[in-house]
Amino acid sequence: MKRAIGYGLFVAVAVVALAFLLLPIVGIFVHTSPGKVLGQLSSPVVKDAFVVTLKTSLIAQALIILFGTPTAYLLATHRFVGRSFAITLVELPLVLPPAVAGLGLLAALGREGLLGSSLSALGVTLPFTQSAVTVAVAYVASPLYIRQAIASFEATDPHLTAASRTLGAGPVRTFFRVVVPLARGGLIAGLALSFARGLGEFGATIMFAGSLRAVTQTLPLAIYAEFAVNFDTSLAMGGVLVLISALLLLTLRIGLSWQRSPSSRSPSLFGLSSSA
Amino acid sequence: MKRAIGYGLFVAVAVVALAFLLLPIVGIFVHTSPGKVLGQLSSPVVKDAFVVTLKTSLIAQALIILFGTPTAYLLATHRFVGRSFAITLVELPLVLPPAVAGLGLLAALGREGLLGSSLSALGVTLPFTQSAVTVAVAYVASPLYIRQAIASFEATDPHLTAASRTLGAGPVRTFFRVVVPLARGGLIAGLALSFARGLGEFGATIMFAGSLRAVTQTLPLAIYAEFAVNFDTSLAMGGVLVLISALLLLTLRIGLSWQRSPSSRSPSLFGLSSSA
Amino acid sequence: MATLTLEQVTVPLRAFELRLSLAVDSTFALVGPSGAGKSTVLNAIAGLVKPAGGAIRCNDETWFDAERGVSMRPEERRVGLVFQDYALFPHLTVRQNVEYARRHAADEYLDRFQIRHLEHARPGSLSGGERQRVALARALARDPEILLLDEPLAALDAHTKADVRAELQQLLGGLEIPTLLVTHDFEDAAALADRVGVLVEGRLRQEGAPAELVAQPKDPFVASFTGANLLHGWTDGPDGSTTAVRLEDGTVVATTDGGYGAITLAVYPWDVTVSTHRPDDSAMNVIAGTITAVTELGNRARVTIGPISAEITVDSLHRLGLQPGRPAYASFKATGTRIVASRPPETPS
Amino acid sequence: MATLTLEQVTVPLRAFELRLSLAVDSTFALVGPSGAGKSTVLNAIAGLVKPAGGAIRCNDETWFDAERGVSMRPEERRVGLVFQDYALFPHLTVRQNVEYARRHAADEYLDRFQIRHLEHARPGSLSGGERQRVALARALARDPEILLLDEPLAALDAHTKADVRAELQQLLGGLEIPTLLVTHDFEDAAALADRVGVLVEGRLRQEGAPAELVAQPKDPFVASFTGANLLHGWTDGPDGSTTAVRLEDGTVVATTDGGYGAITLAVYPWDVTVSTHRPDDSAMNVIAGTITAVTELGNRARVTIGPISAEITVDSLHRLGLQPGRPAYASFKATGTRIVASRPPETPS
Amino acid sequence: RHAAARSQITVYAAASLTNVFPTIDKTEKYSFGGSNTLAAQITQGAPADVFASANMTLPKQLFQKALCSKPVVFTRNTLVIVVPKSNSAHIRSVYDLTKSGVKLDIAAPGVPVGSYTLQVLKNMNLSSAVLKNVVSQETDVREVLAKVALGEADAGFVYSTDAKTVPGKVTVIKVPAWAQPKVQYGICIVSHSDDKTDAKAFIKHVLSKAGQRKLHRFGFLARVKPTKKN
Ligand SMILES: Nc1ncnc2c1ncn2[C@@H]1O[C@H](COP(=O)(O)OP(=O)(O)OP(=O)(O)O)[C@@H](O)[C@H]1O
Ligand SMILES: Nc1ncnc2c1ncn2[C@@H]1O[C@H](COP(=O)(O)OP(=O)(O)OP(=O)(O)O)[C@@H](O)[C@H]1O
Ligand SMILES: [Mg+2]
Ligand SMILES: [Mg+2]
Repeated sequence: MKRAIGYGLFVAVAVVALAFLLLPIVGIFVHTSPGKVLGQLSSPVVKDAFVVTLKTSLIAQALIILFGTPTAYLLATHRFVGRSFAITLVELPLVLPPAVAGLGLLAALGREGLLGSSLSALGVTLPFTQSAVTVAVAYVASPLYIRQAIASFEATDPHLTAASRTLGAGPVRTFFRVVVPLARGGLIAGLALSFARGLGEFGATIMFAGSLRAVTQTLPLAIYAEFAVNFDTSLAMGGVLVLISALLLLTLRIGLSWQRSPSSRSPSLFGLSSSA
Repeated sequence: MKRAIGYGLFVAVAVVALAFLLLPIVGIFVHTSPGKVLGQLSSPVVKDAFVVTLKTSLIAQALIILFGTPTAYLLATHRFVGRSFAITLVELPLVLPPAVAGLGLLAALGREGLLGSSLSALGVTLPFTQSAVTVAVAYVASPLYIRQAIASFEATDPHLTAASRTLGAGPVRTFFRVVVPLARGGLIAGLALSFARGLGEFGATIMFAGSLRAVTQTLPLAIYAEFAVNFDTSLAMGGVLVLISALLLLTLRIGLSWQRSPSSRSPSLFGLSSSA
Repeated sequence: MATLTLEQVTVPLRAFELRLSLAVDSTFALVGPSGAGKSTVLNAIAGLVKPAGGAIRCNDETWFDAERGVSMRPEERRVGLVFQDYALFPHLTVRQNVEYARRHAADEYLDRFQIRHLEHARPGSLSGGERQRVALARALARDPEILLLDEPLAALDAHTKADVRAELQQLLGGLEIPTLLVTHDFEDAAALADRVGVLVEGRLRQEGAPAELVAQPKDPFVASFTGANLLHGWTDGPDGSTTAVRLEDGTVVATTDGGYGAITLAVYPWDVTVSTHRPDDSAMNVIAGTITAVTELGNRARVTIGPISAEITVDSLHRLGLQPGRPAYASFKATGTRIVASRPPETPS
Repeated sequence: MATLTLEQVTVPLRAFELRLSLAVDSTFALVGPSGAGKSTVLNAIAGLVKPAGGAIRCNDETWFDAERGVSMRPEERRVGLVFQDYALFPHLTVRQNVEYARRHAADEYLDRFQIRHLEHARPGSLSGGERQRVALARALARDPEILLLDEPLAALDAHTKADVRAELQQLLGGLEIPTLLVTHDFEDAAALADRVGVLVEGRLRQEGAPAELVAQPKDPFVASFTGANLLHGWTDGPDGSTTAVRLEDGTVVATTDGGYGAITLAVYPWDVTVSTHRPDDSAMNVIAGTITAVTELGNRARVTIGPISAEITVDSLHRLGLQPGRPAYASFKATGTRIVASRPPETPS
Repeated sequence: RHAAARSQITVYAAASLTNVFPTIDKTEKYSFGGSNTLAAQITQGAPADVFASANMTLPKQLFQKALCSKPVVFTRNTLVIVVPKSNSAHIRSVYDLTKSGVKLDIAAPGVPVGSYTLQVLKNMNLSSAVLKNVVSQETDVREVLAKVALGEADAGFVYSTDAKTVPGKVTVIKVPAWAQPKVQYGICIVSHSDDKTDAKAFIKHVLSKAGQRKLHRFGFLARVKPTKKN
């Protein structure tokens, strides 16, 4: 039947798409052999890089949450002149080739940058420190969190915030007691993406923070450095990164879907197209 | 009052966040002067790179729409074993440092890659061709579109698809006549992000496609090549990229919000927090 | 006219199982509380939900048969399903909605449902009644063999509901296809359908003409659904032609129905009279209490005294000076009561 | 008891402007069709919408005054607002919802509203009636000076609505704070409130006790809202004690009200009788036509004949054998009619 | 100062020195990367003490901006052609690179190895004949090597020291000595270093016999005493 063919085409296209996305990852593992990948887990360079990556990523994500959440909330709930510009601004770090972003960060926060003298007056030098890694990661990864947070905040029922206000809670208490708990699922999903992006960050980091083992050398930088020595090892390290990130994303996803399931929509209509 | 302070803090935090996101871009423009940026627009290298970028990006986004949309739809509407894995798979390209992604693509689709012999049997060699740029961009940018598409499809009212079915439309007609038009806003937003990400793509492209002027050299590759020669010129080219992307994102956003406004939620409750 | 039959259609739901046999050949209303499985029945018929067992046939065509492994897809079954929220396509105009099924020229239906003047409007800008007309037109333009209406009046405000109900009543009278409608309002069911079935937790409790259900409710649920007061009490069994029932507050009332043990009596408000002095008539059952609520509407008023509501005229209300807080007596005849549930006492074993 | 006053409160809305003066000191119901601005009034009082002009005062405290530039924030106004969809916090338990305002220990309210046993449940698993009780408890635990109820009964199904309405009736009677409730159902308004205001397109059309509105509707809208039939016609003016009105179908009816030009007559269904032969009584207005709909409920039946509905007993219905399609006569006295609108003819200039 | 009390210095060194420098002095902190990137970072104030570049141009530029001391040549390298082990394009010498259809990968002209490549071809008068076969101009010599090692490119110009890092994957084809460019590695002390003594000591160590021996073992050529002209 014509319709069955149409539907089959859908499935076929999806299979091709997923296969395409899977292939490079399989490629990495086949090229290096899973054994080598696991072997890398115990290499001291990888360990150092992993510690740096984790530390800077966690701080960067904390900063993203801390600063990104209120920003997203204000952008989601207010209509003001220039709102479109502000949202575009939030998205721009995604567009910039990371190396250019790194140069931009240098131009802004470097010694000779816009704020360089102000910063050094305060005794702060950012570039080429571990803080610089954090800043680079935060800059590059933030759009993914903020975008998703804006969407989640826009989707929270305005009646609930209104109810909170009439019950005597000010905007801040309302935000923490009502808005954030309700948007939680979306915020965590956004954070997962932003975290993932941060883990893989390379270009901005090498420009703004350099690559110094145990100080600023994150896993992607270590992979790059190793690439100059032995690119089989570097591919194996890439495999490590894939493993860690996939595990992280999966854990988040499964944890979330498990929590969300009770309130999820009735499965009856979802089941519909699969039975067809 | 305590509450007013809390709210003010919110605004302050948001201002800091937006300033942080704005700074590197201002940095780029200040460092090079807007005049230089505009001057770059007429440089033949930039022109060539721009043509390559635009051509490959457009094809890549077309492919992403073509393959990503059905994939997202199936992932959004079906609950099956391994769905979490499939969604994680869709997100992984975001995690991979782009250079590793490029190596993965080589390992998968290169001459000596997993599918290399099959491809060359078909007379296809990907690396070093413009098609390779397209593939690299599609690989790296697709998660942003597919994720957003999944979210949009999940949000379409299942009653409307059910209604379409009982009115005699099969799943495919339902998809095109009901699901896609309803998810349109979300799909376009996702495409904007994915397009933006594709414009800035560097690492995967240089690995998988190389960099040859007027063939595979995109704007970010040209910027990088110029970086080795003249730091300032390369920053100016970065400014060009920022300008183009920002213009593109803004156009999309304003176009969309203009179309969406009639069906948007009542502004009364939105106005609430701003009046507080 | 065509016939739709459901034979032991079984759908496992979250808290219970829906299991239902039904034959629809004119206008049938399925009433029941929220969550009873009413929408699930319609979805099963339309093919949107796949039952675990049973069969669904329409005019000798088998739409679903678990044993024979038949399950036609929704688009292959000729049903006209009108959703509770109407499910109009918001991105299409009224005309495009009606034309969606591509079976008939839209014009006929636009005219018939008097929505021609709205043909270029989008559903978002229509009133509830207009939306319903569009949804009906769209469903009928699909040329269905059976019409399914899910809560056709629930989305309307009271003001338009009366009009739309009257409209719908006329329309259903003129249709030549069987109609199965779902509602949680017995009054609407009675207004629109020839036969009514009461569905509770997936099972059909009682089926019959609306008047039958009012006259002979089989259980307390059906009784309260049709508007009766329910009185819970205890009896030692019939004594002559009547049965004496001791209510929870100690009052003893008589009923002409027979029963034994813990029982529930149904009394309709219009069979209850109210007075400010205890009536002398010994044939009457009397419940004394304080008036807790008085609602006037038009020339009628509803007065609630303890466990029972009475419907009286506004004239009587004013004449007797009935007001919340005042003591009053509600009285009703033994013949006006019906035992709708009885559970014999457990014999110690 | 406290008093809430609205003085020329003005809110520009999409299609019209809301402008309203109101004093609430007991229980006041604002009724009106969907989109009339009812919720906007409540939102303005609660501080969720900022009016463009006017003033809102509660017990000498000024909550809003456009001229003096006063506008207290929602959290500073002591209002208990119960939203139409109840707006319970889905992520908090019943107890946490009730404790949200942190003014009073939740226990008192959990007990008073009989929701103690639900204290650990989340709103998602509650029935409509339970949700409403939680919403009320939450609003009252905030210790408000005024209670605002937005469509307190609209989210309920017919089955539970009667119970909840009775409950609410008792509750409002016992409260010591003024209550403003909003509904689109006149019957609910009459049941719950002492005074009713009819709001249409942002303006108060009429205000008074429910019975007053039924007895003396000021315009066709109020009349139809209170349940009257509306008959449109034309008259040359009163002739003696009555006015002859020629209806659209040519029938001439008499009314004891006076008017001139195009007029609208209101006739309540309970003032209309039905017969199968033209009544002889010349004092009666008679409309002849075909029965288009018959709805039975309990011992009453509603019969629609052409433009008019009559409410008669089921006994009469059966006795007369009234059925859709049969010819019948609807008759009503001249004193049973009210002219609710009249527009004098335009004089050519 | 005692050697024991010596503090760790930070050495910014060209990627091709990744393997050898830690064998010369394993106590220091190293940051290896493209010479261009490192130079840019030093310009931006990166906390480097020593800069070891894969050419002389970059350190000279820094010197002119007073960002580092006058650079000295500390080693030399040679350019070679690498082809995949399979060598499906049958390349045996530089001259085979002119065959049509050969996929030649080189570094971009802005990268040191890229400009050396162009110089070799110019020296051999093969510029136009060979450059028509260029399929890509990489931003880093490692990318050239990777693509040859993975068999994607048929040939590429890299440093001989690079070729040694992928043993068994590529075959090295020598470029005639007469055509070799002067591949000189320059080293200098970064001006804003706050440990110039140790930086000087490190450079001395690299220039010492022991240091030069280590470099030689990894395929680097002995430094030639810089001419007075430089
Ligand atoms: N696919 C499903 N799987 C399990 N349970 C379901 C499914 N769909 C619905 N239910 C549950 O089955 C019950 C019946 O749902 P249904 O929608 O048929 O009720 P309803 O009678 O139409 O109620 P309402 O009047 O509220 O519309 C509900 O308790 C619902 O939660
Ligand atoms: N902030 C606003 N700006 C402009 N128009 C608005 C705004 N909020 C609501 N409206 C419009 O004002 C009108 C009144 O809205 P409101 O919600 O007060 O009506 P309502 O009487 O409560 O109706 P319902 O019974 O449907 O709840 C509607 O037509 C609505 O579209
Ligand atoms: Mg339902
Ligand atoms: Mg409202």
